[in-house]
Amino acid sequence: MSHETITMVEAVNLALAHEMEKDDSVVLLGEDVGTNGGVFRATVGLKERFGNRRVMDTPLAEALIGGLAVGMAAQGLKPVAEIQFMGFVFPAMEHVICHAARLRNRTRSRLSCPMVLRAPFGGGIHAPEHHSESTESLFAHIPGLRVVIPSSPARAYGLLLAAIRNPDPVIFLEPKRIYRASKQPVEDNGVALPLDTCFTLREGSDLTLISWGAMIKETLESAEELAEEGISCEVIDVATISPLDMDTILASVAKTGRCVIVHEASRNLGVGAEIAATIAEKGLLDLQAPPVRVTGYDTVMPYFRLENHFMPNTADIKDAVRQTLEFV
Amino acid sequence: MSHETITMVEAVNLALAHEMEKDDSVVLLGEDVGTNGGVFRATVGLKERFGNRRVMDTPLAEALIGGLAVGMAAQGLKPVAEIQFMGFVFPAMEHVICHAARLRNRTRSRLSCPMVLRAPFGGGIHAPEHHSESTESLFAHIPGLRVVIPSSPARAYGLLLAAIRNPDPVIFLEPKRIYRASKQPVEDNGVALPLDTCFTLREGSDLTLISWGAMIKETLESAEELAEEGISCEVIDVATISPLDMDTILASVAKTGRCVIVHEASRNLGVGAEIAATIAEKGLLDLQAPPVRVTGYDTVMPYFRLENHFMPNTADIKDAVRQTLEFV
Amino acid sequence: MDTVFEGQILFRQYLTAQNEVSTELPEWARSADWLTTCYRNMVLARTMDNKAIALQRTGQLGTYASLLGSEAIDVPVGLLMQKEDVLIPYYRNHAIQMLRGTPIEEILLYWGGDERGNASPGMGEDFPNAVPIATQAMHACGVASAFRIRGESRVALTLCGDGATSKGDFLEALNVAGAWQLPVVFVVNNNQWAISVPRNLQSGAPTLAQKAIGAGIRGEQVDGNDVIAMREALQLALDRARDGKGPTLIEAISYRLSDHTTADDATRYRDNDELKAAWELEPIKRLRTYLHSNGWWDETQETLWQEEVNCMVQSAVDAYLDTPPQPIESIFDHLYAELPESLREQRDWAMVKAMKGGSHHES
Amino acid sequence: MDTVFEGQILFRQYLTAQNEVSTELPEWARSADWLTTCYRNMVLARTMDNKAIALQRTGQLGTYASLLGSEAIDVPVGLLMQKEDVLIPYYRNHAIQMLRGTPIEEILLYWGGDERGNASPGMGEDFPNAVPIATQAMHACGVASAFRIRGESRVALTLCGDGATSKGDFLEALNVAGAWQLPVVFVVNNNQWAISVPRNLQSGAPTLAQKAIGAGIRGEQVDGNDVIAMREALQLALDRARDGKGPTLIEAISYRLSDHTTADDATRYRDNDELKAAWELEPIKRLRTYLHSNGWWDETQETLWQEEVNCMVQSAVDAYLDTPPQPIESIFDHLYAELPESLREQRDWAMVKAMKGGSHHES
Ligand SMILES: Cc1ncc(C[n+]2csc(CCOP(=O)(O)OP(=O)(O)O)c2C)c(N)n1
Ligand SMILES: Cc1ncc(C[n+]2csc(CCOP(=O)(O)OP(=O)(O)O)c2C)c(N)n1
Ligand SMILES: [Mg+2]
Ligand SMILES: [Mg+2]
Repeated sequence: MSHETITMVEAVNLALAHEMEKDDSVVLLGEDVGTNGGVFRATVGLKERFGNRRVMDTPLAEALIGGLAVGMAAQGLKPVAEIQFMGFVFPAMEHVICHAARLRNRTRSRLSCPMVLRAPFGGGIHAPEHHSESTESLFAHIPGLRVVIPSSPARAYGLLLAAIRNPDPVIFLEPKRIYRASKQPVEDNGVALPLDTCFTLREGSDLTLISWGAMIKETLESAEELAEEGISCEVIDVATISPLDMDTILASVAKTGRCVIVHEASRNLGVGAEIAATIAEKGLLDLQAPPVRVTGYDTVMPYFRLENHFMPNTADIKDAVRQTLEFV
Repeated sequence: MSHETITMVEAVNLALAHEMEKDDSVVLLGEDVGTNGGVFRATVGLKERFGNRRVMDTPLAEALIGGLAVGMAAQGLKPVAEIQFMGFVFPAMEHVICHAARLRNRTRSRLSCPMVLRAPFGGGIHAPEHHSESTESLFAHIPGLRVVIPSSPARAYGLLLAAIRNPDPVIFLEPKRIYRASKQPVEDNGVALPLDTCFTLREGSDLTLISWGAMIKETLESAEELAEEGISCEVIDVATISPLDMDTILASVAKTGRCVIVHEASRNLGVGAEIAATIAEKGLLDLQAPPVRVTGYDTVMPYFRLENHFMPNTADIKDAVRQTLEFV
Repeated sequence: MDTVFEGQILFRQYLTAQNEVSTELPEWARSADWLTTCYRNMVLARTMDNKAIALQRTGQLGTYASLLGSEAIDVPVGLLMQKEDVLIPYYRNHAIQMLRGTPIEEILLYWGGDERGNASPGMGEDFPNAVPIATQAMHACGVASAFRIRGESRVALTLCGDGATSKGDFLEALNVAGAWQLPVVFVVNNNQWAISVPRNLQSGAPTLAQKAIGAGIRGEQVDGNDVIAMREALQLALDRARDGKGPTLIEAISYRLSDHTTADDATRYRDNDELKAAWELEPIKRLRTYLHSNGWWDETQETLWQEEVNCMVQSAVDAYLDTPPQPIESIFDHLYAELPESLREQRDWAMVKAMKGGSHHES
Repeated sequence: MDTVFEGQILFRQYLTAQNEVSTELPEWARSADWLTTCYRNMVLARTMDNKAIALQRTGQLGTYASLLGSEAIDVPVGLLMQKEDVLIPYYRNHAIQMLRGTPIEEILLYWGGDERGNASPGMGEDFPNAVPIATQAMHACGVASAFRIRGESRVALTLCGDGATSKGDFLEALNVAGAWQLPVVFVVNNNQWAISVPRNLQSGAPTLAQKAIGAGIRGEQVDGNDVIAMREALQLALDRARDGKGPTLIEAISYRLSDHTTADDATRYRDNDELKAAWELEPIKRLRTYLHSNGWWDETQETLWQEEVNCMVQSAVDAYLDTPPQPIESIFDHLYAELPESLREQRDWAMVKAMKGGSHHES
């Protein structure tokens, strides 16, 4: 059993290979996923290993990728479809929203749709337009879907295994800014992580920091730096964006009394809105300060020359934490 | 100047006719909008009056409807495109999100996209699957768009005029359950309503009821019935869902100290989430009780035999109000 | 300039509306067997259709899409597909669903606004009706891909209307079917109208079958009121697909003799003379005339069969009307394989509200 | 069975890679004028392209899509379109943009991650680059519709790659262009690859031009390395569109001599022999040989022109590198015609953060 120190994108590859090896019904499809191994190399080597029946380069059409996956999944395959960048997922929305999310419900479970739609997302790699958005919120609003976002190699491995094994459609979003940002030992043991629970990455008593995806990096760094100032932050990686495990979050806020939510997506109706609203609704009496959101602006993601202005950084997070702690 | 008592769908027709008469650059396109006058008759008579160059029955393709509108709008036309039911808008998402919402920003205002995308939406008319959803939230999350929802014939007339005249793309969602639910005198005076402000429909002191679209009906009825119990509710019709006028809402909540948000869409990341989150963030100290949301469930809109279970009704609203008032 | 591609579209017809044989008949059409079976089912389909419309008019069914005028397309499809094949229908294919094993009462249940209408075990692996236009064409390619991946000799057959051929989904599906040589058959019911939009506004192409040419696959045009032509075209397409010889697009020329749905009023946009002319071509009369002229069917049989069919349909209607609604929790229980913890509270509320005294109680 | 449709696709070529005339030359190709202009601009385009790649390699430009191998398609398009026509490009058409009036420094600005690269007044009403594949084909139809609605004699011309022809947008656009007989020209740069996906995996159709047949419009295949063929095909298509005779699809056969973009490494998936063979067909050498053999161009001219072009490009690069970034508030100020009140606070924060000492200050 390998136990290598690998990057997140390698962990994605490892999970795919593991599950394809174990389960013949797992198949891959997407643009450039075959010979090229994906533009980020997430599927590298898999066509060679599992053949072009199971690793399919599709024609250039995202609606088709979504539609094919639905058809395959209804037949009991477990398609893992790649959208090359999340900014190109929109043509597939009709199949995701009207079909994938509903096939089980529509047929009272006669048919189901065990598919995974993977897409790299988020900014920070100086990519062209449409290659940097974070629109997880659009999927999270849709009942019948699961939305999952890993923030480390190990969680990418375990959550992707869980997503593939899950009997329902999962939107699996990979924060590409941290695809290769760090390495971690990941044991290829086939152990999946749960899809219904947030991960508490750091315990703390003064304030709860809530985030996911690439921003976990800045969030953890902020917590570390704040600790040096004597501020104790709990850090929660939401990871399973939808359905959302509010219990873990509410319990943490009940303990700390304060929270800051950090995400890269635009603020208006970003996933932070739901978290803050639910905290207000169910945890109002616990709150010693307003739930604050540190997010991207409600603007279009700027072209890369200005993109760093759009994305929250540790200074922003620490400012928000201090401000929240000063609230009386 | 006519001053007729008309339904909401007639008010839509009146506004379209008014603006087409006044401004040659206003054109209509969509499925069945021509000879048939739209499946709800919103465009009835307009092809006869303005000719088939300005009222275009398109081939059956929503991506095309979105894409054509973007192309026309970039040329300085003011296309008003109809999506037959909001449940069929998804193929047009790429054009709305990647192009309509961005053309001005992308070209630093060299080009712009003064289009309106109209779609009937919402449940309650016992329609087939996909004919009853409320997914306004998906558009409201997208920077660069405006999302507008009228709740009466007069507001439909004034807001649609404003939407057409607005130099940027507007998603104009028409709550079809109240298309013909009531009549109102509407003067065809060409006066537009503002697109950046909520409408306070009823003043009150105990609690703020916040809603939009068809649910305004139940919300107002609830306020009326609660008044008989001695409970004084302020009722705000959000109407301009995005960009959102939080000032009016925050001022009202500052006054009443309590609020209930009512919408038909699913709860998770429905527009109510943003409203509640912002109230918690900016008005925490004003709150005497948690901001409560009365919404559709986080399930697929059921087929019509069960749809009434999905949609909030006056009993639900009144319960939530009473519960909020009892909170101490 | 070199010619780098040449293609053509043929029109298949054997039996004209005037009961003339326009092409030499295939052997099987010279005996009663299949044709009378086909006829019986067409009559059954139309009877079911009439009944459904009547139910809708009396408030006992939701908006309903009539199959009137599609009988010679759908009944052959239903008879010729193998059980192990998969049907990926659109919303006008009740006759096929019935022939493949869905009880009529469950078909009615669907149109009565109840998801259980898509849950009949009789449907096997068939897809439920596709409401979003043309999306099913892609699902068919996904299903066909699954067959190919697993090396199975099965065929995915999907249908759509003329309007649907304008939508990207249909065109992307044709293209992948060609690129991957999938075992799929596309049947376009070209009934000349997409709600109020006539065929000529949908596309500048003189035939819809030639969309196959754009995708590099086989395409042909067929008289969709002629069951003999439909059987020939379908059998060839199904056999080819099953034998790994690739996909086919069949454009079946028919006419929507009904309103688009019961929510539509075609007199607003459609000329009555056109409708009258179309009735002259309609499939049931055409087949009956042929059967009569061969002595394979007579008035007595007609009367007896119509009575039998009426009974079948009526008892299905009774069963449908007797079906109590689903409990409210059903809207939660099929959303995911397992109810997420976060939805438990909402499910509980919903059940409480549906109880006597609750805000959503329906007596 | 009656034939209800017949169609064919012709291949247009005048000048082979061996400098042979394969079809009788048009009159205009017997004089130097247009062809040398064309040649000069092709050299300029390639020089600009090389420079852009060098800038990217040294960290002074973002991911860049090379035009290498498209010169004989794009330069004729740029020369033949009228100023009042509208270009709706994809992301590989820098040469056309330059010829229509966008300064090279603004083209670089775009690839340097700055929206002002789409704002050049030189672009007139032209669309900015389309990043989401094939969406531009529909915008072109919208633009062409606007011309038709206003009764203007203008043409919308749009380009895309071979991969893009698989996407619904392209196919829906062809279809509406046919149904509405729009004044639009579609040019497919079939450079044989869509990133790593070869042409034959994109579609089972032997030509991409035959997608026109599916939509009922004119289509032809052209040698996209032969500027004479490109001019003939384009002029005919533009004239027809302008004269109300309907749309055309031109499939220009070329080869992507570069990596897909600077972020790509084609050696991972592409055979080097194939690339070598493609270089034998490349357009600049072909045209230069023809010009030389007619005595219309010589080595001295070549050297002088290359020097001139180097200067032009270098001064554009200097201007580009000297352009300071936009102020942060620009991301708010072009979002809507007028800043919504609700965004004022965010805009203020953003400005404060960008100031010295702010969390987002960049020195
Ligand atoms: C994506 C989508 N857009 C619009 C509709 C609304 N709609 C339902 S049927 C129909 C016309 C379909 O015409 P056609 O494809 O010819 O099939 P027919 O109903 O005539 O058999 C339309 C526009 C829909 N169901 N889905
Ligand atoms: C909708 C969409 N999907 C995917 C991509 C990513 N992508 C960019 S270019 C490309 C290949 C395009 O190939 P082709 O159309 O042949 O044009 P070429 O680049 O070869 O000129 C892909 C898949 C995109 N930009 N947009
Ligand atoms: Mg039709
Ligand atoms: Mg290409």
